[in-house]
Amino acid sequence: MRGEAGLPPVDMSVKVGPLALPSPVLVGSGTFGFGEEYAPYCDLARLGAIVTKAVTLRPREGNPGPRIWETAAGMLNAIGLQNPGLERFLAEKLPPLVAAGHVVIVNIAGHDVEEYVKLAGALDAAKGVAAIEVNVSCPNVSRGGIEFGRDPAVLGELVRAVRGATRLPLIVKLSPNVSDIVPLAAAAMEAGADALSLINTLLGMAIDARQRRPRLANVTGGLSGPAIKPVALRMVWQVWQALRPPIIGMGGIMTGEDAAEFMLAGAAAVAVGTANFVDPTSASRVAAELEDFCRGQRINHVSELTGGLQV
Amino acid sequence: MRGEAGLPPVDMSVKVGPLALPSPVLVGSGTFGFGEEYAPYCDLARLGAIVTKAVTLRPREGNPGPRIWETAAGMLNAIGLQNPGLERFLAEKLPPLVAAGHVVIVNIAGHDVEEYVKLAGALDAAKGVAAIEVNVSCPNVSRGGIEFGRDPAVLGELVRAVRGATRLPLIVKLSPNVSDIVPLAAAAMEAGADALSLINTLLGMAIDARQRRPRLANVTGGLSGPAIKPVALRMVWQVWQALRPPIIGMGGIMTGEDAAEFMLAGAAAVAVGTANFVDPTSASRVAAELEDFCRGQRINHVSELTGGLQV
Amino acid sequence: MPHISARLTWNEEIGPGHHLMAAHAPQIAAAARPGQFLHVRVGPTHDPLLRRPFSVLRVDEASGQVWLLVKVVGRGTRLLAGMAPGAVLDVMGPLGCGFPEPPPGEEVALVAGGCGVAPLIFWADRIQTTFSHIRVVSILGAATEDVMVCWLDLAARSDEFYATTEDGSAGERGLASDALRGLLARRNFAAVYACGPRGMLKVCAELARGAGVPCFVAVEEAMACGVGACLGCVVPAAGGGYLRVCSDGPVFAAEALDWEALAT
Amino acid sequence: MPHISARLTWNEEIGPGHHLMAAHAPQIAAAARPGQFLHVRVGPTHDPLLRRPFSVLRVDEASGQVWLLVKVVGRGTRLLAGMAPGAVLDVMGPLGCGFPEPPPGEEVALVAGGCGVAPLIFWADRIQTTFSHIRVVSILGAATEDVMVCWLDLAARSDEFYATTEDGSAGERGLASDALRGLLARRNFAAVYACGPRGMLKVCAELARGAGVPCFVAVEEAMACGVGACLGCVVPAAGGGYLRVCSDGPVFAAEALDWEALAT
Ligand SMILES: Cc1cc2nc3c(=O)[nH]c(=O)nc-3n(C[C@H](O)[C@H](O)[C@H](O)COP(=O)(O)OP(=O)(O)OC[C@H]3O[C@@H](n4cnc5c(N)ncnc54)[C@H](O)[C@@H]3O)c2cc1C
Ligand SMILES: Cc1cc2nc3c(=O)[nH]c(=O)nc-3n(C[C@H](O)[C@H](O)[C@H](O)COP(=O)(O)OP(=O)(O)OC[C@H]3O[C@@H](n4cnc5c(N)ncnc54)[C@H](O)[C@@H]3O)c2cc1C
Ligand SMILES: Cc1cc2nc3c(=O)[nH]c(=O)nc-3n(C[C@H](O)[C@H](O)[C@H](O)COP(=O)(O)O)c2cc1C
Ligand SMILES: Cc1cc2nc3c(=O)[nH]c(=O)nc-3n(C[C@H](O)[C@H](O)[C@H](O)COP(=O)(O)O)c2cc1C
Ligand code: FES
Ligand code: FES
Repeated sequence: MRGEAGLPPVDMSVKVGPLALPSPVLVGSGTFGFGEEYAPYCDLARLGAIVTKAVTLRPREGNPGPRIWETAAGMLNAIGLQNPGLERFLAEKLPPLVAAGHVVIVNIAGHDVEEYVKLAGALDAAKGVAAIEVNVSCPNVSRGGIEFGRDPAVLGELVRAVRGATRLPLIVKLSPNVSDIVPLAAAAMEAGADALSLINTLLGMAIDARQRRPRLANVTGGLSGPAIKPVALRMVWQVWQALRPPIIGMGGIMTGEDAAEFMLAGAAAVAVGTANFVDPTSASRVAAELEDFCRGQRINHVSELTGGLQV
Repeated sequence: MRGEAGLPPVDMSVKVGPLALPSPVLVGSGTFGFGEEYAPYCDLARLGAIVTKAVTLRPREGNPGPRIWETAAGMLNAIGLQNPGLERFLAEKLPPLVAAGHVVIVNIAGHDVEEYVKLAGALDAAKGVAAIEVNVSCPNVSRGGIEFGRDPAVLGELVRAVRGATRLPLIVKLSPNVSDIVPLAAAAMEAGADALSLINTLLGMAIDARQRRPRLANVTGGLSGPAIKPVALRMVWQVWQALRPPIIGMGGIMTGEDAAEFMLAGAAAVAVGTANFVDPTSASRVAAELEDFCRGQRINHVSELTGGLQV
Repeated sequence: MPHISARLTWNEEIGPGHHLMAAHAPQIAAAARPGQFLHVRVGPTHDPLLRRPFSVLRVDEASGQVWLLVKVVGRGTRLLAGMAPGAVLDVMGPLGCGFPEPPPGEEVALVAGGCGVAPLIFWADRIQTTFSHIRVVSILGAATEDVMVCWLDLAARSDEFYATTEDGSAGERGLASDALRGLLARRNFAAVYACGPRGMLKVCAELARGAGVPCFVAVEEAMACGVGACLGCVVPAAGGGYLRVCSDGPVFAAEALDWEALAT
Repeated sequence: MPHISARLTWNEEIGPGHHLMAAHAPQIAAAARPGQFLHVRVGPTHDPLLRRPFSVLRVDEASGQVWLLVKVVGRGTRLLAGMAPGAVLDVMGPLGCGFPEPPPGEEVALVAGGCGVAPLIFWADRIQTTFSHIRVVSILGAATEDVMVCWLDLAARSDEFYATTEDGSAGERGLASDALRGLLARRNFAAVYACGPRGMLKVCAELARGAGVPCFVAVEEAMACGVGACLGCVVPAAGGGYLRVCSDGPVFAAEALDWEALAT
């Protein structure tokens, strides 16, 4: 239906807190590398922003393999934050993205508050970073983020510290592995977050019954993909109902209609993650399909969808 | 491979705490009615026990429709504990099951501790109840079990009270919608539970983007099926690692090999839930496949699988 | 209510997105009654997970064939409609209760909306063979002519046949329920049997009640088990509480349902 | 590295559970180099979710066809092997790096285990056409004769061909690596190229190192993206850290890998 005669164009620009984006469709951290791998397949110009793989202060090797395993309508991953580290990120990965004109959101992860603060400070000083996404939920590194994301007080402390280190828009990416997501969302917002990303992966596990061994060398891993969409939608809706914060929704988005569902539940923008692996054109396709969806529904501005669920 | 010449028979009997069962394969509460509907399809004699739909003190109408919605490799349900109530259960539903010689585990749910205690007391006095499964996690009834299952202290209080009301084996069925399942498992066991059922459904949601309405009249519902298997396996394994309690594992079991995976992760028995809807022979088929699996792996007693994962 | 593998023998697109399909399933062909449904797996993997219910359109006991009408509305029906003859279907059925025997009287009205025509073809056929003293007056409503499928099958089994389309492209312009209204005013039906969208069913139920004629409706609701175990497929009952479409229905006496609650 | 829809033109079970398949994909046929792979969707729904990687066995630039050898090991390969000619495949590729050019010398050894024969057929073909001064000495190992598939395709493109089976049902009794051991003792290969199970690759790498011959191995690991973005498909690198099979490989110089860590 795109370009159908007589129908007005859809305004796809959105605001996620202080962050103005040309499109509500982003990519999920860790599912799009640093952008370069998908450039041959996906029209990056259609994306609201490119969210990088988690960057840590020092380079990380990541976990041994096997690191991934397919599950029913989903996949487990235990990459273990493999990344070249802050220095090489700033020198090698960031400049080409900025030069190409992309909005770049940098996902960061650390072992302790100090590391997060250093990362945020360095990115604040760098050229071309549009926002920082704080990963407080990566379930794969034993001393990693997961504790931050499970306790409102601990989370608040972290976010307050990072907030003090940067004037960039601050997005906090929450873990879904909690009893109640709302107090964590509230703690992050009160501590100065500008927006929330919901959700990171669910902690899961797979077993090779014949070998009697876990499928992942790390034993457990993060579950993503269509399998988790119902949980992700529920959390976005719960947080939206309680707090009305700016939300970037994600978890199993495969189509433009999936994206619309997240926006109706309360998301201001969405991210396409695992879908990129299934169809390398996913991110731009979802953006195009969302635009078509709006056109079909006589919606002039995509942001009208946000929180539009009738309950 | 069943009945392959020269291979010894597999002993399928298991003990789940004090409960001796002829087979480790049960059915998930609420997915098998009160047994009668599946009798034409499924060889009930192959099952370790029939776990009933939740019984409440008074009859419950349940939630308005739509009550179910299919999701990727899963389904949402918000049945809302529809059941005929304790009295009619004892008069009409229990006797035929007992007469047919089945091991019957009765799943109970209540609004408050007192209701659970009354239910447990009445079942203790009834003939033919093999065990009670306490549902502390049904996410569908606003004043229902969910609070019990989220706080170790509250859960402990409930289990202690129910423990005082019956000498029957007591199984506590935990909710997966928690930050850490281990303290809840520990609280239930310390309060006198004989075994744990893991897991109930994950809280989820689905949206009709075109109508801008939730797919379920209840807005949210419980996610079950293959989609949640990785989460369920992980929780069984975490609880087994920490406490080594008798566990009935469930969540997306579709095949005998799935059942073996749960047992390797630590389950003494398993329950087949959503699979019954997909294939009405599932429960007995899973039992047969599990037996075949054991035979193929040269396992003489199925309980050798329990906790056999090599990490 | 067997659970069987049935080989697909026919798959023909008889209107845009409407497929007439047949499967070789002698047990089902022998057992099925009009109004009952089959519960069909639409793919070999865990996605889509659940079965899909379809009314029996017709059986051919001699050849052991069962016919279905499948309208493509989502991914399950798309997968099913894409299967080629020779493919093996995993089918449960026949399930549910069928249409109740016609009460004493001379003629009955059958009102079909869209795909709702399927069970009424089977019912018209059965009335003609088993209750041959009863005249069948059928109404088939569709949005437009090109999605008015199987009308000939219904007409051939009816003593009188009326068609309506919303745009007037075939038959009378209007709704099937408009045609029923007209007929009820002039005729004395022993019963009205209706299958179609809920809005249509509600109007039919109201009209029949107004005319003092017993009315039976075949209702649709999303299903999981199909056998009454999961309590997923309920519709509100007149006296309060809920009825299961799969096993208390799919055919209900109109007065058994709470139409107020159902419509929302 | 296009992402295209390719029509399946051939699907033949050439051994138990082994399917020779061809698809019409002129861009891929023109671009593919030996050792590269295609990343293929095996179903239209969300289950199975991820693509499956398969080596290019052969291309026919004239007809625009690409050939694959698919061994059924799980549900993805079962679905793929069940597709009929005419079906449309969603394919990414060619992906990854291919085999590196042979170093100066007179002959090279190609060692294939089971399905590992696929990329080596393509490589043998390319060596014969592009590096025609080099003699190709091939070894194909399989468990038994009936799963020794495509041996003729490899033999026809080799100057010398040896077969081994574990049970001696065809060729020499033993492993492909046993045959390589014998040849390395007598001959002076410019390089060894190996594709097959990890255990076999490890032995080949050790033997080649012992003989001072460069060795290149094509490695398998479960993949998600196939393009280097997800970091899911890694193998341990010799100097520490990890290499991506999909984009740093699937062909690696044996000395680039940490065989100690890989074998576990
Ligand atoms: C008793 C009965 C008889 C039926 N007879 C016919 C028939 O003869 N011909 C025909 O074309 N259709 C019939 N239907 C409707 C048919 O079952 C649905 O159109 C079909 O399930 C839609 O599946 P989908 O995956 O294409 O749609 P989706 O919308 O993708 O389905 C999503 C989920 O909703 C359920 N669902 C969606 N629409 C309906 C519906 N109208 N009724 C029940 N479940 C629904 C699906 O089963 C599935 O679980 C009947 C339904 C019932 C209950
Ligand atoms: C570069 C490369 C080239 C390959 N070439 C061929 C070939 O020419 N012919 C052939 O038959 N097979 C080949 N394979 C192996 C083939 O990809 C797997 O057999 C296939 O993915 C198994 O899928 P499944 O669903 O049937 O098995 P399942 O075991 O059900 O798969 C489960 C998951 O594990 C992955 N997986 C399982 N085994 C392997 C494996 N050996 N390698 C990679 N992923 C695996 C699957 O992709 C899937 O994600 C190749 C693998 C790689 C990495
Ligand atoms: C392979 C992989 C790697 C990921 N790496 C990161 C990461 O580095 N930082 C982060 O915050 N989230 C990471 N995620 C989580 C995704 O960004 C996203 O939150 C999650 O996968 C849910 O979305 P999806 O279902 O669309 O994939 C990763 C996910 C996958 C599958
Ligand atoms: C329709 C439906 C109804 C259920 N009703 C109950 C219930 O009454 N009591 C209970 O403890 N669990 C109930 N459950 C949860 C199941 O027993 C089981 O724990 C869960 O579905 C996970 O297993 P599965 O993925 O195999 O279905 C229900 C699940 C479904 C799908
Ligand atoms: S579909 Fe399960 S009760 Fe009707
Ligand atoms: S498969 Fe994603 S990096 Fe190789």
